[in-house]
Amino acid sequence: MDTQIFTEISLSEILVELLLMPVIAFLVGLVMVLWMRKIGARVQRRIGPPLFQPLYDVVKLFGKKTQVSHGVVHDIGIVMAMGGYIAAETLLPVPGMNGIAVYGGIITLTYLMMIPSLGLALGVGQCANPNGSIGISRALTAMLAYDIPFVIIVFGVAFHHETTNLVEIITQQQQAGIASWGAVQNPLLALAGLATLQGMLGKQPFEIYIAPAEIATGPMVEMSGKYLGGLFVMQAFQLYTAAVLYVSLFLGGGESWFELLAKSFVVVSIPMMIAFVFPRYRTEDLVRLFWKWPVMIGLLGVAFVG
Amino acid sequence: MKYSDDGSLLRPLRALSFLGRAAVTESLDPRPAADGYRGFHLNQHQECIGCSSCQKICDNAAISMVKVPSLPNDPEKGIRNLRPAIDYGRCCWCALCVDICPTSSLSLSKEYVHTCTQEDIDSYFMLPNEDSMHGGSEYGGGWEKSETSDLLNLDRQPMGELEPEYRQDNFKEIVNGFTPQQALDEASRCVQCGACHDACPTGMNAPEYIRSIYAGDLEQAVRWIYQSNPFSHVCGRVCTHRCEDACSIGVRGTPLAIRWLKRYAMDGVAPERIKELALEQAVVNLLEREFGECSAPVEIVSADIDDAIAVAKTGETIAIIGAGPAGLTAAWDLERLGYHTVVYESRPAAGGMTRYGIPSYRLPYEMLDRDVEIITSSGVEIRYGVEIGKDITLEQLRDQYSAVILAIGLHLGRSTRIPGAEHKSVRKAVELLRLYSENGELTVPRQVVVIGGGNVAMDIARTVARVQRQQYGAVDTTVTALESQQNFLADPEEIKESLEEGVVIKPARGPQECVIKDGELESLRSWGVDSIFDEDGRFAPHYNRSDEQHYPAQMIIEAIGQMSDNQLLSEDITEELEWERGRLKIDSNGRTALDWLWAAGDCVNGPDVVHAVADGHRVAASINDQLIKLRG
Amino acid sequence: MNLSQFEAWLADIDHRIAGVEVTASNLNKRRNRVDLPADKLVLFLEAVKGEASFVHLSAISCVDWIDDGEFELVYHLWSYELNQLISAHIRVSRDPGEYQSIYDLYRPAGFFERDIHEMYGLYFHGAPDMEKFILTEWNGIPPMRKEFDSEEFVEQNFSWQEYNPEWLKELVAEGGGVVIPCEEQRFSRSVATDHGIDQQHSNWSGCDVSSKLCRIDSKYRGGD
Amino acid sequence: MRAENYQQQSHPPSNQFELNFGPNHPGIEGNYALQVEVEGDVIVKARADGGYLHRGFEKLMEQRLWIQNISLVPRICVPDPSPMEVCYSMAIEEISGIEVPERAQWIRVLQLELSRIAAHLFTFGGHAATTGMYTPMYWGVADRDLILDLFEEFTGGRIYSIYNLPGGVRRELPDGFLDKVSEVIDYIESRLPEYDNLFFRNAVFIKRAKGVGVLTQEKSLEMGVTGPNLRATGLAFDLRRDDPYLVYDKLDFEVVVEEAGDAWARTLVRRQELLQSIRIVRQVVAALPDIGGELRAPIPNPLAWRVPAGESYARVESSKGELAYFVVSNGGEKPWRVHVRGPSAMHAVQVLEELVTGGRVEDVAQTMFSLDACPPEVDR
Amino acid sequence: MKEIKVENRREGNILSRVFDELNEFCRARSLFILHYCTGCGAIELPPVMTSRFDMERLGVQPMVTPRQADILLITGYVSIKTLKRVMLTYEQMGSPKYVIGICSCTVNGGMYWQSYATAKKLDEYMPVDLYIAGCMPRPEAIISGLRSLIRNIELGESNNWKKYYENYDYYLGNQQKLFGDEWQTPVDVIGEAEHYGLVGEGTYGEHTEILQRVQQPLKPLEMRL
Repeated sequence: MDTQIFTEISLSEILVELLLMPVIAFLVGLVMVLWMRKIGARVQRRIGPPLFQPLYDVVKLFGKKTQVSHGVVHDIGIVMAMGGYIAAETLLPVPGMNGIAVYGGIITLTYLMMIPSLGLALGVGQCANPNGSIGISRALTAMLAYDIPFVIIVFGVAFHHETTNLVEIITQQQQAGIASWGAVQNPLLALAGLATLQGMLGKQPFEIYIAPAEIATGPMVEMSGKYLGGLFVMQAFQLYTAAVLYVSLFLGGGESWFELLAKSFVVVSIPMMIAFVFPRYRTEDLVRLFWKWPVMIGLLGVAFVG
Repeated sequence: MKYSDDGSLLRPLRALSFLGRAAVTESLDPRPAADGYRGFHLNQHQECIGCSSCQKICDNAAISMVKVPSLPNDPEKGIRNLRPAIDYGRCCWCALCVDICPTSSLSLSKEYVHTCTQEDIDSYFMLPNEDSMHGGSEYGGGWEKSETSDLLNLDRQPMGELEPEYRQDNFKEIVNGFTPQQALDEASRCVQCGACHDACPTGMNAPEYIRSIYAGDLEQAVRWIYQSNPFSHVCGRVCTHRCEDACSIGVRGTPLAIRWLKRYAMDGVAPERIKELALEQAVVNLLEREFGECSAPVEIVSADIDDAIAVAKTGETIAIIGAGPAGLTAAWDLERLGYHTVVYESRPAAGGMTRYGIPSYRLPYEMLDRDVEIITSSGVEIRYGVEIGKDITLEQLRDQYSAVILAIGLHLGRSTRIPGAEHKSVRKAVELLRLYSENGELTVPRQVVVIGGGNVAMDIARTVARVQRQQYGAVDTTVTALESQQNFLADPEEIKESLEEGVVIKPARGPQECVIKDGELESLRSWGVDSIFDEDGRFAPHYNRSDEQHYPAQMIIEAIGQMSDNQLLSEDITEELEWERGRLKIDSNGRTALDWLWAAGDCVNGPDVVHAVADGHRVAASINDQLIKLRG
Repeated sequence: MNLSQFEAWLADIDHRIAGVEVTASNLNKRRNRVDLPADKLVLFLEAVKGEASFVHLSAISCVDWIDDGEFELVYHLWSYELNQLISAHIRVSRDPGEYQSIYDLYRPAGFFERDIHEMYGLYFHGAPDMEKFILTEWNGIPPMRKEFDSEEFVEQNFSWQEYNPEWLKELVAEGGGVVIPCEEQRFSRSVATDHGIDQQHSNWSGCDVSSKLCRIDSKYRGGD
Repeated sequence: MRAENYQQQSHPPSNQFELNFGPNHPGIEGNYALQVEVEGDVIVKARADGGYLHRGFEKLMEQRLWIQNISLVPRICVPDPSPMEVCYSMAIEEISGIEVPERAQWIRVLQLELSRIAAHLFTFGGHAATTGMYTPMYWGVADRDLILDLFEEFTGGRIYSIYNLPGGVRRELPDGFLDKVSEVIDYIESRLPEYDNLFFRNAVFIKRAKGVGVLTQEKSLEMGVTGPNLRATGLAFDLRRDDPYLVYDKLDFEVVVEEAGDAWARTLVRRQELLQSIRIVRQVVAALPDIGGELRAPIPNPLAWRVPAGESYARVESSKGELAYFVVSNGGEKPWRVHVRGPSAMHAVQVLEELVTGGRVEDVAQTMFSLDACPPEVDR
Repeated sequence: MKEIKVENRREGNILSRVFDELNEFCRARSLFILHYCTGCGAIELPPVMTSRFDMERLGVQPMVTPRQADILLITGYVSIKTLKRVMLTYEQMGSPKYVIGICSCTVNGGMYWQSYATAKKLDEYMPVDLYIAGCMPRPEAIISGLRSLIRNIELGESNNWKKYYENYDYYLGNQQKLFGDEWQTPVDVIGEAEHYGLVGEGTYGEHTEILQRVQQPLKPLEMRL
């Protein structure tokens, strides 16, 4: 089946898809950022930003006249942060476009999703700001914390569908409507996934590495201009990637763009809403929490799969 | 809620219900502020008097006083064309300026938005007026002074007076003067605006001496007082207190009793000490003129000082005719300027109208004597009983002295010239007052009518009433005046006290005839007055003939004005001088058309003691300038 | 110790520590003023803390009596049991300006003594930390000392906005303009102290009103 | 690199950092700084650095007339300015023996308690924000704004009331004002359950706040800590009750106490005090219509006012603790000395340094906010 | 170790002009305020940020570090000690940057005009783009101020940040007067001015000479992870 798909799609189409997928992801991601800020505003009983605010922010940041770089590694770090996600987008199948998802598979995707954090760590380390250093060490710790349940979940899903091909996983879920969704088939895995999603997005209560009140937004402390803009873009990608991945793994992906986006927004709303009503855990609480509940639930889920 | 409570992970999610609830956000446009809001300033320019109290209370030095030439400037009414301009780079919107404002012209508006760029920073400096900061008036008034927030004490300390039963049959001084506490409280009401200084003809340093009184330093107050007025004992009692008319506190309340405060200061220091202070002041002034500014108080007794004084003396001598306030002030000033002065006085005592025109219940002679004593001890020589024109002529004076000052006062009363006014029982007020103070007694009949509504009329009426009470045990004195009750010329206190003492006052009565029957005065016939002035403001009384009244009297006293006795001038001089409506014409410095003759005091200004003092200063300065010019 | 015992105790204290004077406030029954010689303070505080439960040092205030050449230190002590306040007053010479710390007795003294040191230059021996806290960037004399003139310092080191708005230009063209500048009412140091009146601390009007007004309009100036 | 808040780090082999909390730092209340040395996540040394908000108030007050200082003093503590003017006025009243009319005293109580409610609402928000939860801050500040609206209405200013003068208050309450007060108070009380759900019963928050910055009662007494921080260690002491001023002795309220002395206990105390304040405001609203009379005892012309020589130590329970003014007059037109004893001066310097040391980086901000330190009060 | 990259505006090129227009349009709508409470006016900022007056409607949001911020909001008086930090902060902010002085104190010393501890005129030390009057300004006034700043930016009228480079000597002189001649910041302002092509007549002068004489060379940052 894999080879079939490959033969049906020409190289030029793939190139177009490779270009389109990140662009769409970026745009949808910006809307998600807006969505998040709007949710926050509603919960906080206010109106919130105008519709194009995320776009304005990004354009403004890239258009700043002063761009303070702390060296090549700093630049590379940001490029890695964005690039990791851009690459990830091409591995995330969406309606009508599969990109190179077929070749990459879920494992590659998982790896790619770690690159931004590492890139960030590189870049931030170069800034030599203690707040940034603390922030990034916390971020890496947090990554370590949520990546274990994440890997378990990915493993569980792959085990369940007996493939690491995301396209295949989606297709399998779409066969029998809701009943074939991962969330129905493996509710425990889906639950653990939700918790992991919260951590992956770095939202409260797992926001310790940003922590403005403690370490002045941690990794972002020295970022300015297009570097900060890069992080904003990364955030947009991150939201999109996390949401679409979850939809693909547990909610049957999307047969149409509408379906996909609707599901994605629902998914992404959950961590967003939680984020605005909780404070953050300490690092050790976070690690303990992640290694306890999502891991246990995930393992249980895997066991059930088995 | 307990400490042991571990909370819940689900409860916080209830806050998500706000996703479906309305926001509490206000619109982007500024909301209207509350009614008492302290926004940008408003100032009613027509009400503001430029007293700068706002500037003084401002703890941020945010207020500058700006002169606006187009606005009225009337020092006599205490109105300056100064207006506060606010620096919003300093202001803290505490509204203390509003609460202290004596006129209530300042208030704060509800407007609160002002933004500007660096280029427009000048817009932070504002001259508030009736409109809000950015023009228009849609914002409306915010914080205004309320009764509670008013920081000023608007009520004057009550002045103790002898009760009518204790004063109506004698000539004891009526006013008690302030107690120390009262003086302190009264002085504390002052906002130090200086309107009194501007209004006072002599430029009295009233704010400063009030401040000194408040500081408890009466000697310093006396020093301040003596800088501009050698007739301070007199002025502390009978000054016409223009200052009080101008006082900013008087806009909404009763003005400070500046005159009584001066009196308090003068009475509070022993006469010998006052003399020392005054003479010290005089010497300081003298030496300052010669040697430049002296900072330390000068010890008069020092021998060096005597030498210095001798150097400072010019050696020139000036003659002054009339030892009244104007003449003696001029003499005092000229002494301080290094001249010798000789004062010719036809009467046996100095003081002029203050002695012979003011009853001693208002001004005890002792106080006048103190002033005169200080002046004479500065070196002024007074020759009593010398009548110009008779004992010595003006021409002789001209030849003997460097300059001559004519300060002869207004010792002749004007007549109404109504039918019967020539009768011997129709007398002039000034004449009777003089008689009384010269002899200490007066013969009055049982019924007396006074024509006139000014302070002189009140003085004579009250004097007569006292004498009547002494002689007959009952008062029957009636004052008839043209003016209606509201426009009475005399001071309200005078009227009040007159009534208390039994004087009857008939306002709005126009005298028509002194009715004479059998050669004896019988009564005054009068008509009611509808109006005194015509439409152009000229004196043209309009009478109501149907309202005719007869006031029985064996003596009628005319108190409608005075004039000076120009008999002493020789005919040649009279011709050389310029005249205006019977008064000597002088320039703004008091000089007459003759280059050796100056005129000062009531004879050129009309009756007013403080004006006379001011005149004395002016004339002295003018003579000094002239003589310096002559000396080269 | 109850309140009446405390009163007796306080009344008796001068027998035990020489030179202590106790004055009860007639306005507030919870205030007690105590004056004592500087060298007896620690003795007194030990007694008052140990025997009378005044464990709370509310504040140490320093007052600069420059004319006497002395600093007054006021130790405000509160007892949670008696609900009474004792203000213990001592005087220390301004020169050289030293005293001993009471940090061992009351730890809040650490802050107050540090504060007094940087604001008044009064050194406390035995205090744990006499480093600057607030005025780390200040090199002048301790600013709270009375001889330090803040306004003069400001005049020398800062400038003010020179506003010249349109309306003011128009007024100047008409012959008006700023007549009494805002600072003039307040920069009161230059007021002549002639004839011995001390106006340094008397700022009712700030300056000689009449002489200033003369400048505004000399027409109404009298003959002085 | 040079310059203060960007010191070049000489990196030792251990994982020791030097961190600057402030002055420009979101985890610092106001403009204040805390230099901490961190080993890993644990703070080994902390040093407070103030003076960023120093304006020389005490010097300024010696240069201004007695009454002019009224507009100056509220600035000393921005989040809770009303106690400042009341306390300063009380000190002057005591020296000069002015009797404040009863109505004015009740209105002052109203002002003080409204200010306390506003300050506490503000503090909750700040405290929540230090733990990463911003919604209570958004709510709290918005609800506090309603009280500021009340202030605007009766004092003319939102933040700085400048409503007191020695001798009383400046203005009569506007018509219908007490109804509005009741309305706002009712609203805020009705909001409290929502705050509880979101914040005070939030498991994550409680987990964060418990055991953080523990002050024992012994320690508090030793360090001179007052106010809610002291009450959170189990000592029921409140100046309103134990050194009564104004008409607090006629009012019915409880002194709230918690035992644990940590950040959570301190917040709880404030939460309960908010209710007590609401209770007091209700009593004032009920009582005020029946209390007539003057609003202000007469004082001399402020331009010339000389407060008689003397001194007084006036104390007020502010939302942060014991606020005291030591005012000395030498009989002049200006105060000879005004010493402001801000409650924060105690817990924002020595106590904060001690509590933070040994704690974690992530708890620094929380500790400071839970102590409710007010830097301008320290710096003056 | 510090590089500054500047996109110089190429006049005439339509594409770059369109890009600049877009840039300005977005810049006016996305303003990050530095979260720094320099003075008491900061107490009115929480209401502006939070629900009641919600400045996010204008695209304005608080940021915690100077590098990320566009607006430096000086909320009232700046004590001399704070002013040093403010200067550091200001110089670290990326251009284009805007300074808003709110409250009276930033204009002419305000309440604290007599105080030895506070700076009196903010514009002596850094160019100010907008002032908002009040002591302190109400949230609505701040919102109005932000709106007028947004308008000015959109119209291209708010370019005062360039003044700092063009008149660096003046600003530095005033700073030296307060902080002493040894005063220096980590930011090489002259280098930046040269880089931006904003060297004006006032960039160099006696004060920059002092700076160059006493200046310690910048040390490179160490990388550390």
